Amino acid sequence: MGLSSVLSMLVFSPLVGIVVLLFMPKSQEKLIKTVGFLFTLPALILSLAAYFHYQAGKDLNDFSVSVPWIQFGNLQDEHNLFSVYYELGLNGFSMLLVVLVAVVATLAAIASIYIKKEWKGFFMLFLLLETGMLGVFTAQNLILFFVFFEVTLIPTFFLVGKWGYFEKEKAAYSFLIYNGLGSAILLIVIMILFSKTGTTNIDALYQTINSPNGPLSSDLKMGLFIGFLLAFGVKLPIVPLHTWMLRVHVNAPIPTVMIHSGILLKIGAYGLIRFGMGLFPDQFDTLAVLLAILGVVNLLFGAYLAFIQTDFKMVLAYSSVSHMGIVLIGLAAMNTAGVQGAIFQVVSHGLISALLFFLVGALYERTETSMIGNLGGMAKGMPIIAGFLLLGAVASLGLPGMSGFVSEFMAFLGLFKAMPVIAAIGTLGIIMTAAYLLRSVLGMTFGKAHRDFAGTLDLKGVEYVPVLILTALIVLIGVYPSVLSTPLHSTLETIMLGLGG
Amino acid sequence: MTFSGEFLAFMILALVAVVGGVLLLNLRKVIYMVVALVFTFVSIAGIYVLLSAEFIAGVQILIYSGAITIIMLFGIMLTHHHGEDEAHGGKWRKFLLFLGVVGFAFAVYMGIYNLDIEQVPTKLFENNTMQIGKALYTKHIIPFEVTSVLLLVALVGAIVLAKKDEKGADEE
Amino acid sequence: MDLETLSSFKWEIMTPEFIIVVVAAVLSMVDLFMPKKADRKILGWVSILAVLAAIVSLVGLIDNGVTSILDDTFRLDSFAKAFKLIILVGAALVLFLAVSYKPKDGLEEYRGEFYYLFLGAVLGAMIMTSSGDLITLFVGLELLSISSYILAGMRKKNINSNESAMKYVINGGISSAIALFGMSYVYGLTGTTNLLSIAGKLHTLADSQQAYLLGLSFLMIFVGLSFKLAAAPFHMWAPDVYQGAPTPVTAFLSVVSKTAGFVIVVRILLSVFGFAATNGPGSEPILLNMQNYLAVIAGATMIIGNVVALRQTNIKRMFAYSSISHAGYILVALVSMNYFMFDAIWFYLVAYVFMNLGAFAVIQLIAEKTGSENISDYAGLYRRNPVLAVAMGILILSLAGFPGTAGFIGKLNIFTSAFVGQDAHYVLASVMIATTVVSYFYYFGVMTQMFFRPAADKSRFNIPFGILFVIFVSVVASVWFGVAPNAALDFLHENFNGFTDFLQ
Amino acid sequence: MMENAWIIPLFPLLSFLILLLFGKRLKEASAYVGILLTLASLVYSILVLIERLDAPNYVTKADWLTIGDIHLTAGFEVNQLNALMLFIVSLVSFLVHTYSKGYMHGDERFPVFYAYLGLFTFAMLGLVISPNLLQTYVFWELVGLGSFLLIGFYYYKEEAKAAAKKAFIMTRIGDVGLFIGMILLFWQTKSFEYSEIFKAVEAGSISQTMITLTAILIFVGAVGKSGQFPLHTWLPDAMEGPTPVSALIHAATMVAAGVYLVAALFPLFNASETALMTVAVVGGFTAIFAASIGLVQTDIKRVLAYSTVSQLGYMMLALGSAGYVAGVFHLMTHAFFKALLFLAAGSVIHAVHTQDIEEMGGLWKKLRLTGPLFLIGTLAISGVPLLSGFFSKDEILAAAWEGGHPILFLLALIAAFFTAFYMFRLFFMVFTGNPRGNQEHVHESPTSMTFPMIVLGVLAIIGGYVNTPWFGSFLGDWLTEGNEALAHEAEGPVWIMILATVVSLLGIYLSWLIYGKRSISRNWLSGKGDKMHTILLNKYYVDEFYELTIIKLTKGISYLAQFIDVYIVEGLVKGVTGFVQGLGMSGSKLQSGQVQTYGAVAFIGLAVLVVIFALTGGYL
Amino acid sequence: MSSVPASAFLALALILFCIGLYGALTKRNTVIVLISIELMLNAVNINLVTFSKYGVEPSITGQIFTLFAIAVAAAEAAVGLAILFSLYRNKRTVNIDKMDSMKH
Repeated sequence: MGLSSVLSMLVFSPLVGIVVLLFMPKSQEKLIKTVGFLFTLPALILSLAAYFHYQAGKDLNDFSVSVPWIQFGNLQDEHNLFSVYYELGLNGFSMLLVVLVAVVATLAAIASIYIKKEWKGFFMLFLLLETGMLGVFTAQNLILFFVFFEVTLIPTFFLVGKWGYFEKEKAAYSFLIYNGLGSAILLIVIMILFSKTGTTNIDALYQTINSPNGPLSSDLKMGLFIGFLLAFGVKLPIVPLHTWMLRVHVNAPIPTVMIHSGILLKIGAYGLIRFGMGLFPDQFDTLAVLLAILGVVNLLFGAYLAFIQTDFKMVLAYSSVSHMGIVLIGLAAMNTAGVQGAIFQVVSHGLISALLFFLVGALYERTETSMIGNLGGMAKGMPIIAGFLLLGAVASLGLPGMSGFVSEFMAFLGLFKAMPVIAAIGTLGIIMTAAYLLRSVLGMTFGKAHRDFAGTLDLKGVEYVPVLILTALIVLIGVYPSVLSTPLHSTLETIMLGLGG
Repeated sequence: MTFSGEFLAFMILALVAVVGGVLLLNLRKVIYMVVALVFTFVSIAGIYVLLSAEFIAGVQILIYSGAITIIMLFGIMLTHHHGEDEAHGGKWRKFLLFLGVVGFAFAVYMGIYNLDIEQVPTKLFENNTMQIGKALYTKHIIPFEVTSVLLLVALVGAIVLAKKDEKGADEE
Repeated sequence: MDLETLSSFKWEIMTPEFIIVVVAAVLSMVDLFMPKKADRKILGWVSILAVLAAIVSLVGLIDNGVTSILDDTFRLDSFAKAFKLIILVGAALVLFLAVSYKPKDGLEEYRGEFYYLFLGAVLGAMIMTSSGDLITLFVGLELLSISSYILAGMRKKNINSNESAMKYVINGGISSAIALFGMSYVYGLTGTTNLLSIAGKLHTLADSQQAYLLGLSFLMIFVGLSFKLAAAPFHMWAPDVYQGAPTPVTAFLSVVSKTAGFVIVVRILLSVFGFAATNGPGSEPILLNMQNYLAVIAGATMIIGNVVALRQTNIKRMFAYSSISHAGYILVALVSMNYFMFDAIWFYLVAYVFMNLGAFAVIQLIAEKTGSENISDYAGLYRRNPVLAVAMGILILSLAGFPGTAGFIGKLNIFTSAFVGQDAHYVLASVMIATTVVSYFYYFGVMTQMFFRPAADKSRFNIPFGILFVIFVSVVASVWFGVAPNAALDFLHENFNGFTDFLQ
Repeated sequence: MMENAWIIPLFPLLSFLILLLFGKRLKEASAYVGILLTLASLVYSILVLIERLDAPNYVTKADWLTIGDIHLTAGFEVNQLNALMLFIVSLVSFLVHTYSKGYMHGDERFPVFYAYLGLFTFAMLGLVISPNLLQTYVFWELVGLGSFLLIGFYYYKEEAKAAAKKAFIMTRIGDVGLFIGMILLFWQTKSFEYSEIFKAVEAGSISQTMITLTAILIFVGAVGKSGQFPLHTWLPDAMEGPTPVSALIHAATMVAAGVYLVAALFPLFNASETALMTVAVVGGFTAIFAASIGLVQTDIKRVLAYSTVSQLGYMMLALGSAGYVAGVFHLMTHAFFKALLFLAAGSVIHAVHTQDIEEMGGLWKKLRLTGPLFLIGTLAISGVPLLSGFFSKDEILAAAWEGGHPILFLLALIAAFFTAFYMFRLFFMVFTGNPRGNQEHVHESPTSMTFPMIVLGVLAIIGGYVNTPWFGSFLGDWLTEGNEALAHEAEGPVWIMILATVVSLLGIYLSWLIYGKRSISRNWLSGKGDKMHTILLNKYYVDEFYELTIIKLTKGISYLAQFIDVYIVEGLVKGVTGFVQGLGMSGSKLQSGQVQTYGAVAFIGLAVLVVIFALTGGYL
Repeated sequence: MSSVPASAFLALALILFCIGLYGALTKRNTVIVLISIELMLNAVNINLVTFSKYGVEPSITGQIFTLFAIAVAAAEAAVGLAILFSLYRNKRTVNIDKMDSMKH
């Protein structure tokens, strides 16, 4: 039992929770919720331990584990061809995301106080989802990645379809079909890579693909890269592949949407960076302008649509579309600033959207609505929620001192170097972001109260935990971004080396 | 192609067989159709003889012209036979099917019309039955035995399915 | 050839077949002499034991090299062993279903017959796996078919059952005639029915006229045999027959019979056409030349199966279409024709046996409990019996090919084989994956019913042992082969050595 | 002292945090926390200022964010401008904190108000000590946040909500300019540090076009923040906030940040003729534009707001005419007298509970302290000799003249006339004549409110003497010390000073005639130019214009996007699913139950394959 | 050597096969359908027997194959008919068009 078992423990610790829950009586709400929450903690503790391990200057490779898993074909003797390993590992980037997963999952477990029925099933699926997410970011080969990727799909389908709001089944189906298509494309790409090279280990693939006489023609590489782009584009989402995500955001239960918006969308960004950019740097370069344009389109399209929504959840949904545009913008810049900005945005948006959705959930719990028109002037009755809502909004619109700014700034910094004109158009998004967020948040909190908020309670008790932790993290990253940039340093260097710059 | 007795025989047999088939398609009364087909079966037996397969020819007469035709006739008798087989509807299906059949026939005919196989003299007609028997009981003993199982299964199955159930089932 | 020569053959390699045939014969006798009212369940258990014994003896034979009897009319090579194993396991599971089968107008007094007819069908399938002779293969095929016709019609009082048997027999007859027509040309152009000799002779085929005819016969044989696979264009019987047949028979048809179909298709196509030169000796073999045709058929099968399944309300019909589409997936592996093909087909069939039989176990149970076969009967199953619902959920996930289940690994294998090599089948694989996504619609439709909808009837119920056993085995196997696929793959690699003895 | 100057912004931050956490319990005692902590800032600022008078600049920095091999730093700098600004900001902030104790008395969100004030002061102080553009931008935005929060302090008022939103978004439009300019500059110089940028500009390593472009973009940021045309409309609306806020943010400090930014980056602007010209033109135009609107407004705070806009335009004009010292000087004096005017106006509003000057009048007798102080402010802003505004305004006019912009000079002169006119109009209407509204309970404000006014009043009088043509230009010398590029001292001809005096006196006289003596009918002007009056009353319809163009356009694009989303994107999806469903439907229709159809399909399938095989030649 | 070429026999078989097929797929009486299938199998048999004599390598195997085919065909016919009886008992028709209680 060296450090190499830590990652497995980290990834599969939520599954233990599932087993424990299996033997719990169905009706013990408090107990189930507590147990569900408790089993998100091991992952949190271990991921933080890994973070500090790294910050202490030690090697993340200590955690790597690699065990033979699947052997395709009968070729055991020849250089491990067509053999797939169970291999987990961390680098700076994935470690940050693992920490993010653990944090958001724990907080979402707290947010599960709003779940009203069938807690047992809920938490079992929830923990399964957490395992999937942790696995996605630790997997060291594409097939294992895909396995975990799909493992996130099923619980989410059920979490949305069973515990969601009005159009939950439709939302769940949209989610399933779009993501099914995305993962289908992903699977094709992975399997082509596997079949052509005999391996799916990310490092080995990089070596093989980018060696001068690699097995893939450049056309095929371009095709595969576009495949990745489509697959992760659904997840991110890139306009016009985004409509599923709106429904999920509106209809999913609060803990799920926290995770969904906070983590699951980020898998798309992670994939694009790790695999799209990591494996196909040249192709990425060729399409960089397209990506930048897509990013700007995302940014503006989301922002303009968010500007006229009447449901705050829809505003947040389109806002996610818009913010993911910044990720694309950063990536398209193909320089350190841009990529680091994109990664920052991934983390930052994860925290901010988790915060905002939690607050929406808290609001919905009290008022049974998230329509902006119905909520006008709620600051009167619920000043604290209103305050945090405002804080979330300004964080989201990229106010300095909070994480959103740092990422937005770096992404644009990068893109202005690479493609100043596109970047300049993109800055319109900064204005629009402010416009739609203020319009909606002020619409809800400020102004004349449309109804009596006297009886409604403000934030209380355990609800403070997620709000305060998320706020603290958002501000921490905004004020002291080195917490993120230091671990990213070597990962970024590797990526930049691949990009040839 | 020389005009020989064998050729004449073939022509006649083939003509009868085809006419029987065509009648099957065009006659209206079910019984007639079966009878038409008997001609076909018999002429096929004749073809077998031309092909020096006397044993098979005998089997053909016994099984097809005899057994199968008879049980089919029984089948017709036992079931409600209005005896008419007028086709209506499914015109498109028929048309497409006809096209398909013609196309298929054309394509296969392309393959066989000048199939150039060097003829090797054979001794099949010598002790034809013995040759068959020998082959059947040595080399093909396994399929032979499997066939016996098959026939047994068919027998039991036919009984099970065709048997009138004793209790309650006799609604007639 | 005298008796001595006959007895000099290694007949022991036929032990599994002998066990089945002897038990079938004994059962028919016992059934005859058993009192009419006596419960025939015991016969079912005996059949199960027979199949299990056959499995054991087969496993005992696994270390034998290629052994053939009588000029390959029976041959036991790796291919035969590997696939016979699947067939026997599938048959055993189906028998477990059968002993628990008691619907409204069910088998009634024909239970005894059911078991030995069933064993007959299994025998046919086994013969199909291990023969290198067209005649034997054909006879085995017909044994399986005719037994299946009867089994499908065994619910005599049930008009759907009658009708399904009728449709089955008519389509089956036509299909065998077509396949046989094709085979007759193969025989004609080689003068033998032994597959290896055929392969040897066609290897040096130089006459283009004959090659053309062989090409035609390839299509005829394939289309004829695709009846057994329920692959396009010979797929349309499947939904009707599956719906009408007794559920264990449906399960048998969709799993064992289909497996046998693949076995015979692979055996004949590969050995007859795998080396048949298209254009003089050494030129591209017909099989490779025909890849595009096969690909079209595979694509059509997947599309039809998945797309039409969307509109079904009857669960058995839905699974019929689903099983059509699975045949299409396996055909993709067949089309690829490379090193990974055997692995892919074998593993997928293994996965398919478990996931599909498990699903049919649930279907049978629910159909008995509710008296109908509508998908809406599954509403609220999670409330009524959570374990059953979760089990069904896992099996459906496996059918849909989600990771963590055997179905996923099966698909990976197929993709690997589709993409390996120079002429990768990108389009076909894309069709496969796209239709897989389409399949989510109907698979998750069942999920929706089970987990999201309220139950009309809230009563809980117990699961009979046979069904429980099948579900348990299926779920465990589906998950086990999904999580640790090497359990099956290593077994395959170690014992069957890449099927290199296929043409020895 | 100087090396610890970073602590100055932290006092108000501490105040903010304390009040955020404990404000509810402290209630009105919160005021003391705020006042004491800002006093600490003030004291420290004064010490720093004194130290800086003869010590060299002090800069320090540390890594803040590493991007590959780029190290972005954070730190602080004390130079002349910074030190002066530190003093001004902390002074006004302290005074406003004190003033608010009386003004906000009784408000249920009293602690929140002080917390926001703390946040704003922190940001503003942080802004002025930033040594680099990025940090400036950070605080620049935070200042905006503080302003936004305080404008929207009366959140339950729809107007306040709208004003807050408008303020934030309009300044953000400007901020984006700054953002782009900053980043473009960065890629030119690989640094955000002011010193590095200036070095690069001096060394000529940046192309002229790029200098002009970045300077103008940065100026756009200043335009937004300082309420210059065309981004000025938020500032008058911002008067929805509590009056002390208007004094602090929208008169003395934040709005002057734009001017400060241009001043801080003056070497950059100075390197581009076009950029300077742009600044000057925008400033000059804004000055007269806003002043003309101020002529007819009736809301006391709005008049002051337009006056602020106009005065800021003045400062821009000064900077644009290379009058660095003039601009900064006016920034300082303006901070004093405009804060004074706002606080006095607040005192008036506090007394009469209305902002409409039509409902005031005759308050001179009742507000014995406020009245004279307001008069001091009015005199100062009108440029009456010997008060602070006189000197700074004179400097600006001189700069404009010297800069060779006669038209701008003329504009400035007219603006000065307008200023004198509308300020005295305001004074006369509020303090002289007969009471027009209900003034029963009018009383002088408490000491906490009058004390700051007195301090500012004194400064408004004497503030100008640090830089006069008569007693030496101490401020100018000090500011330009060590940086000759800035030393563009405007020694204007004497006639300018006389002309300016005459113009403002004329304005005052005219105003007296109309509003004081009433020898000219009030309707004389409005009657003459009826249309003009309406246009001015409606602020040249700028808001309406924006409503019709930009907002409509934005909404239009939004609805277009929604159309695309709903009909095209979703429609495509529906089309695909519909196609699949249709395929399924036809497939299932073909499945007619007819066994012969099944066979036929199978055989036709075979036939098609076979025929294709035959037609494509097979192997023949 | 025979004066009748092998292709003539093969053509005959082809014609009969097609007739049988067409009959099996168009006739409405189920008995006729079954018998048409027999005709198709007969056509196959002609092929086999022809090849047994005129094939590339003439052998008795073709005839053996034919025998098996006949046996199987007979069994199939019997089972088919039995199924028809059992269906007829429930449905009272032998009209193949009426067998559509399961569709779509």
